[in-house]
Amino acid sequence: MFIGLYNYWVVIVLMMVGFYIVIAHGNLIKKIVGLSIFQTSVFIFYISMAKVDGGSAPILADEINQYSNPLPQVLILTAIVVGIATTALALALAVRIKEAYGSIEEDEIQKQDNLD
Amino acid sequence: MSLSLESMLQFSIILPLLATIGIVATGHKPNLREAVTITTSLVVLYFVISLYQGLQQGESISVYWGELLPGLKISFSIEPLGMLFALIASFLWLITTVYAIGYMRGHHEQNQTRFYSCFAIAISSVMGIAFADNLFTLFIFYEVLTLSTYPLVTHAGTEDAKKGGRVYLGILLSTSILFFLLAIISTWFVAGTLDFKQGGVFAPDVNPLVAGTILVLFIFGIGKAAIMPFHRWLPAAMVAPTPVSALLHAVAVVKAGVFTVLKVCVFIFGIDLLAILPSTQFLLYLAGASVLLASLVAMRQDNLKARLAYSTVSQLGYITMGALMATSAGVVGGSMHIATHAFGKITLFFCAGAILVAAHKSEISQMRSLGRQMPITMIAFFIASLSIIGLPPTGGTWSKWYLLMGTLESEQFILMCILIISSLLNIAYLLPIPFHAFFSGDKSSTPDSGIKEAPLPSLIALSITTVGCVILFVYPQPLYDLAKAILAT
Amino acid sequence: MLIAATLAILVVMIMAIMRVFIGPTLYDRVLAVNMFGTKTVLLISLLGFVMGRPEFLDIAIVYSLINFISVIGVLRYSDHFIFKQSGQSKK
Amino acid sequence: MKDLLAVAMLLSIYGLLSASFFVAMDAVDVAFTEASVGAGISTLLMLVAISMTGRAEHPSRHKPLLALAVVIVTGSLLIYGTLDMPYFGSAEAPIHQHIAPRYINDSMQEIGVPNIVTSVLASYRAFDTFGEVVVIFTAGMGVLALLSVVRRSPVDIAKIVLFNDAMHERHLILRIVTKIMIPFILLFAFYVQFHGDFGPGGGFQAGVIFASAIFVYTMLFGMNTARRVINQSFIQVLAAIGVLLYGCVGVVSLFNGKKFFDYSALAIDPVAGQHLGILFIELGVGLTVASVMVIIFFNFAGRNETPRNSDKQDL
Amino acid sequence: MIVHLPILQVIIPLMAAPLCLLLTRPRLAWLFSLIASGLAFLISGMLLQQVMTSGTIIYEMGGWEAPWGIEYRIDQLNALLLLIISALSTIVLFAAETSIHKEIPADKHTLFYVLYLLSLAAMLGIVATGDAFNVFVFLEISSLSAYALIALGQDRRALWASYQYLIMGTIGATFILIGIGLMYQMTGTLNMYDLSIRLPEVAQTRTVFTAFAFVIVGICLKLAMFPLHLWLPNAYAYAPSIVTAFFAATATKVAIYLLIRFTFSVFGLSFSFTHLPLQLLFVTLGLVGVFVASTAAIYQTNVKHLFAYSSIAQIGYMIVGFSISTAAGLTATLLHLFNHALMKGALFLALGAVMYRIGSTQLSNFQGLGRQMPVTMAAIVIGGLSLIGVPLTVGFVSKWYLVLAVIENGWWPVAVLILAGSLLAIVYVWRIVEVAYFKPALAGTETIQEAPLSFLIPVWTLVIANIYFGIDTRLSVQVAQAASQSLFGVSP
Amino acid sequence: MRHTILLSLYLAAFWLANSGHYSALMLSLGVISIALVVFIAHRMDVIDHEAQPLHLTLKLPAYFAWLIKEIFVSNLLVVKHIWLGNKSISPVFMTITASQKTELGKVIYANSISLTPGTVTVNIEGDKFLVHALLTQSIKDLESGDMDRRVTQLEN
Amino acid sequence: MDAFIHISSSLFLLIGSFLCLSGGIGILRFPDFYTRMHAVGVTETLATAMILIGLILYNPDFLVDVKLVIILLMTLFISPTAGHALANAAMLNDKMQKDDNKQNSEVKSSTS
Repeated sequence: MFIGLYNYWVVIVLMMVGFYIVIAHGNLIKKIVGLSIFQTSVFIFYISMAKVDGGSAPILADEINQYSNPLPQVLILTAIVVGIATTALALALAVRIKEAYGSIEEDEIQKQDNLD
Repeated sequence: MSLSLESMLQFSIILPLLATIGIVATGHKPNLREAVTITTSLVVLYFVISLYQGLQQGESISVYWGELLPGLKISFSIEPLGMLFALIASFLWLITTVYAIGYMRGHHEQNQTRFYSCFAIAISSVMGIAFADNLFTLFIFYEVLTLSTYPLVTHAGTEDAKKGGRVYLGILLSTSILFFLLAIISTWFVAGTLDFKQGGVFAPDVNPLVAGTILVLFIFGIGKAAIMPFHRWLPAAMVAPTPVSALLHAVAVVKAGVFTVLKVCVFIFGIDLLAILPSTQFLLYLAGASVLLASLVAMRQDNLKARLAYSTVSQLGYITMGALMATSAGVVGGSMHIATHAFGKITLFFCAGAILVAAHKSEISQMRSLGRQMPITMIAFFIASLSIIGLPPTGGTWSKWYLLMGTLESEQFILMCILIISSLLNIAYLLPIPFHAFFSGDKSSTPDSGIKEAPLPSLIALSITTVGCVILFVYPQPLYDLAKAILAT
Repeated sequence: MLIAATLAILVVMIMAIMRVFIGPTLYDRVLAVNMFGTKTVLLISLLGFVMGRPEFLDIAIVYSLINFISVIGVLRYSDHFIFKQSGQSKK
Repeated sequence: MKDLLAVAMLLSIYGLLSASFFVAMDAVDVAFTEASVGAGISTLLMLVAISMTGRAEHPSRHKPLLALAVVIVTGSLLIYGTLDMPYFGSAEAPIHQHIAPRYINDSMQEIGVPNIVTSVLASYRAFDTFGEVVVIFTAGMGVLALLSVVRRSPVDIAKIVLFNDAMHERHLILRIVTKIMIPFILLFAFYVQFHGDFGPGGGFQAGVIFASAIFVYTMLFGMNTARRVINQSFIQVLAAIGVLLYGCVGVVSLFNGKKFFDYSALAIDPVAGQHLGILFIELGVGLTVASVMVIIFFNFAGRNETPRNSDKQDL
Repeated sequence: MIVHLPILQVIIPLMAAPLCLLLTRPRLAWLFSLIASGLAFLISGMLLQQVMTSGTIIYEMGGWEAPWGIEYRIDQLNALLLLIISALSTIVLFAAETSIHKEIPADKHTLFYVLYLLSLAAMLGIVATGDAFNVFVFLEISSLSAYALIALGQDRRALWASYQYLIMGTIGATFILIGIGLMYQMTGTLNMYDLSIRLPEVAQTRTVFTAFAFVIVGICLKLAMFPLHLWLPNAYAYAPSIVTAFFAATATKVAIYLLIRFTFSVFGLSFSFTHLPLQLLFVTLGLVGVFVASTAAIYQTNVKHLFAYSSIAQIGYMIVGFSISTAAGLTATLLHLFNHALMKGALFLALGAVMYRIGSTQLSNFQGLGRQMPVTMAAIVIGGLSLIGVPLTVGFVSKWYLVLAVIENGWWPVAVLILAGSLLAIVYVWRIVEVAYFKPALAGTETIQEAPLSFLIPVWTLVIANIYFGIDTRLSVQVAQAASQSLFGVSP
Repeated sequence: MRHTILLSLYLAAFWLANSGHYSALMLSLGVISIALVVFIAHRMDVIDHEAQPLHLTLKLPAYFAWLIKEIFVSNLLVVKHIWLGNKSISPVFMTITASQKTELGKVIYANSISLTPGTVTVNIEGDKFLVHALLTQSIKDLESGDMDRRVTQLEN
Repeated sequence: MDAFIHISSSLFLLIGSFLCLSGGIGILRFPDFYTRMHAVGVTETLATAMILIGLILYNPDFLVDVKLVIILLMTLFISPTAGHALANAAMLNDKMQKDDNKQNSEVKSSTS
């Protein structure tokens, strides 16, 4: 569908959007969203590596002799799980932080911490 | 006893450590505790004297404990300079302990157990320094000495004491880590060995710039030698009780410093190499400046202990100068001065302490007419002052003489002038104290003050050291022989 | 024809995303997401055919399930806000 | 976007989109997972969390210039890095030349499973997958450690606020439709579990689908009902058993004198052994994933119903 | 079973974790984890011995040979790290039962042990594996369990610290993932050994350069190398004491290991240090880190914070040693790795004891502790001396080697700066000593007693190790030298 | 019990239709799975006449046919109005009354309303349905009760 | 026969696409939430059905067809339910806002 490296660049832009959200936003939930986008973009990046022109999904079938690379897919399966695990834990933390501080804004939490 | 000399050497280091345990264990019974201390110091003195005799008979004694890092041994041996130092230290430990018993009890000090145990550790490390066979061993004990004396300096636990302790530890540890350790590592790197060797360890063709830098690092790094500008710790440590000051000034710390300087100059660089290094000159003048400046500062101090402290800084400058002059007379003078200054200064401090305990006076201006109440103390003070100044009939005469000879030998006339001027300054700041004590002040105030002499142990101690000062004048031969032997072996 | 249909679906998906961004209410967004989800189901089915491996329709089934679940989720937890708010207002 | 719910919606769309992309890139297994996880579970969790933390974002005051700079530098570096990369889809790229050919050509003889992804996942790189299971187990334990609430007294339970209770009374349509659907979703999960060898799917996806059936049930009928159906401590045990099952397959091969995870030790015929091993470890994966997902969800939702007035700080 | 040692090393604590969950009685769980950790320690000792005598051990998972399957590849470096981690974990765990009693609610004790075991297993897994992607997976296990463990701290700031760590850690891990992806794309392999063979062919490409940058930055985030250290102090300060002791002693070590592994083994020395101005960068960052962190440590009012900053400073030393990129420098780093684990383990464990008795680690609460808890305070003092680098402690040994390596390379100013850094250590250590020994005890603290034996035994085990390895350095130096030489011998 | 058996049959059909692999292993796994699902469903208490409306089975096809026709027609209507634009529509809320007795019947009715584009059931309270319509015309058609009647017939 | 099936499948797909597009335009064009819902209804019922039927005709493989049918049934089953649920929630929300549009900070900021 795309030619050359162009699609990698799209992925990189997506990645950077996620990355930006993580480091620039002060809301804890939004940071987690950013993290999620960041990670998912990396997954896309891996999966694009695996694609072979004219290839097919790596599930063996007759009359097909060109398959895409299964290895990155395996890796990303694992990575997705890691991603959801991280998200779950981060959300749990955010919930606890809300309970403890009454806020999920970075600067307000920071302010409260500086007080004690 | 049938102990071999080797084991005696080891025991003289280990015994004080073991004594620490005994002291802690008997901490709640002061008499027993002090008995332990005195017994140990007697035994150690016995060992050291036996070792001295062994050395006299030409036996070579060395002990090897192990290798810390590959090539870095912990080992000990005996040579004249170390012997000299060990003799002074072990003897004065005994005296100081006796004195301390009187002082500490008279002054109702807290934490006496901590005091005695740290004191014992300090002595142990002094022995280690004295007998160290290489720079590395020396360095280890040097650091232990610093750390073990820290609690002594901050003994009082007051804000002042803590501040003093901070300066003390700060300067000593930082110079030793920053410069001394660096110098050691550099030496190890350049020369490949750290063993003390007659004539030095550096190859003759060593780059003079590198060796010169290392020398500067050494002299700066040995903060215990109190060369300006790294002398601040000494006055700061004045907050400590008097026996501690005695320990710092006479027995252990500063002596360890100048001893190390001498060791490094003679056995790491060797006086031949030292003479041609470009930085030697610079350091000599630094030491000279240190001598003069400290004397001048001392004149302006009203606190007796502070004045004595600056006096020490100045006297240490002599020894460093002697070492750096790179002549045999200089080395002999320097090493003899270790001994004579030790006796002189310890007496002075004992006196200061005695005055403090008996009359509760620490400022010089308050000491007028004390001579009548405390005649023995004040006479001792007078004699010790003479020794520091370098006048007969005291031991100080000889060491000053050899130092002057050294300046002549190396044709350092400026330094000679410095020596003479500073001796005059010594007179100016030391002698007025006993003079005023005996001959001035209003006589009316004397009857009601009720001041008596210091407690007996203190008095005994200071008498012994005063006698020591005189004996060193009358009978300097053993001392001279030892000093002379340093370069000979 | 398959490709044309795929493209059409893609266009509709873009429209849905636009609606998600425009809003204005949460429910508009949820609606658009829901629609997006069903369109994804179609897209996946079509893609399978376009690429000649139509046997992977399980994915599409999962999609429609997930879609359902997330709508219920939104409902459940937006209810939450409504109630929380009413609870506040009644105090 | 200041409304976090809307952000969560967008994230869900992103998940769906990337999953479609994965299908286009031939990565059906990944698409399967991403669909259920990216669009499903993580959105759901996010919703629950937002329901507890509030949905409005306050305007932030700090300047994002530094962040922007960091992002631009990172992005430029990455783009710079792509310049020497093999072109997209090129079959000559090193990744298609070095290791993958063996997987594609020989896995059928060596393992006997048509889905190459499954054979790589479950046999060649079984240890990675074991790590994956442990990751999810760890997350479950972490959430448990963070959110689990000490058992409350009946008085406290009575105080639980209304909105956390069942909603099936009010939502007639939802109730009936869900009741009809749940058994099929469950069975579909089992189907995915056991057909991972032949098509996309496997333990992980199955676990997620299974768990989502429970989620729907919980959301509709309320936590208290769900707790009656699924015992909390039992599900924790199940999670542990899943991991252990996976690990034990490896240990059994150890005791048979083979290397860890060498399934050929499990049966006389190596290929059959491989097949059996994959079956078991997929089961372990499914068990752990399903139970951990349920644990996570229960703890989030259960936290929600903590009585509002008391014990907020100290837990 | 001897051939299976590499896998048993990891799998025993890993499998013990879910088993531990099944034991509901906390005391039982503790005993069980102690046994598991002890077994791991035993195995790591055997592994080290095996490696030292017969060289690298290779263990192929599932019987699939290396680039296709995952392999464990244990050489001297890994073996040393394995030993450090499992040993420290066992010692620290010994005190856990007493410590968490006061710091963690009772119903979470079992979970604590589960997470602890997971964390331990994951660290062992990171170190043992020879596969780049497997590193990522285990890195995540260790990170996730770390986040949870840190968040178990009593203070609410523990939560915030954990969250920040999570964000930073995940960014770091994702960077590593990107880096691994790029490497994989250029070489087609994930096995580290295979990578080291295939990377030189494509070493000149921009992609490999980028891969390198991402991997290194990612690791440095995990490593808390200055200036990426911001997450560390709070995380260490508010975590439960046991967790702090365990992580301070091991977690950063693992990151250092990764750094060494990737730069020296995978990318190779010539790539890492000749094409790039990396040496200069690392030396500068390392030294600046030493100074900034030490200075920050001086101004802390919480002792845990203080030692956390000190950890960052110590990491700076390791980075300097690493950046010399000679066998001597690496030896110094490895030695310091080992030694720092001993010091920080002892210090933080002792702090745990203080926490147990007085419930706080604020410096102001240390007043008079020298008299009330003499044995514990003595341990802190000795640990502090070791941190400064006083002779006869391990700190001296590593500093000696570090300075020697720096001088060997002709970097005199660096040597001076390294030593100057120790001076700052004196200042912050001495602040504690002064407060503890020379200030009167606070009113109302007369009842404070010495810490229980379950603390004192592990603390003093570590303290004695501090002194023992400061005097008898044969073992540590020999292993460190063997490891660094093997790295320099193997790497192309 | 009837419902359980029926559910098992449905599930079996579902499995067989999906599976495509009819080896002994797979079939036995299928049996086990179904058993498990039925067990869980039982625990969840979701097996009853609401969920398994077997009594409707016979009548449903006819209804569906009619419904599909309705869907078709209303779709075209809505599409027409989409293209005609906003002016052509006349959105309205209206409450209508449903005559079904069972809840299941109401659900079928409500869903049928929603399924035909142009009208959506918004709320159910008792037998009052709140319906939103795109066109007033559509609501008229609903009120005429054709659909209501058919669903009620289904019920009986 | 083949040609006929092929053409009819194409036809179904075409109609489906057209309906889909119409729905898409509707969701953008209609003025408020409830009306948009109807537009979505179009895409989810007939459009989906058309496309899926087109696909069924396109592919003769039994297993695939069965799955397509399942998808179709599920869509028809779920979409009205979801639509109803959404509408219900929106209505409740509206009602709530009317009840108290004084101090409802949270929801308002998000919906405005």
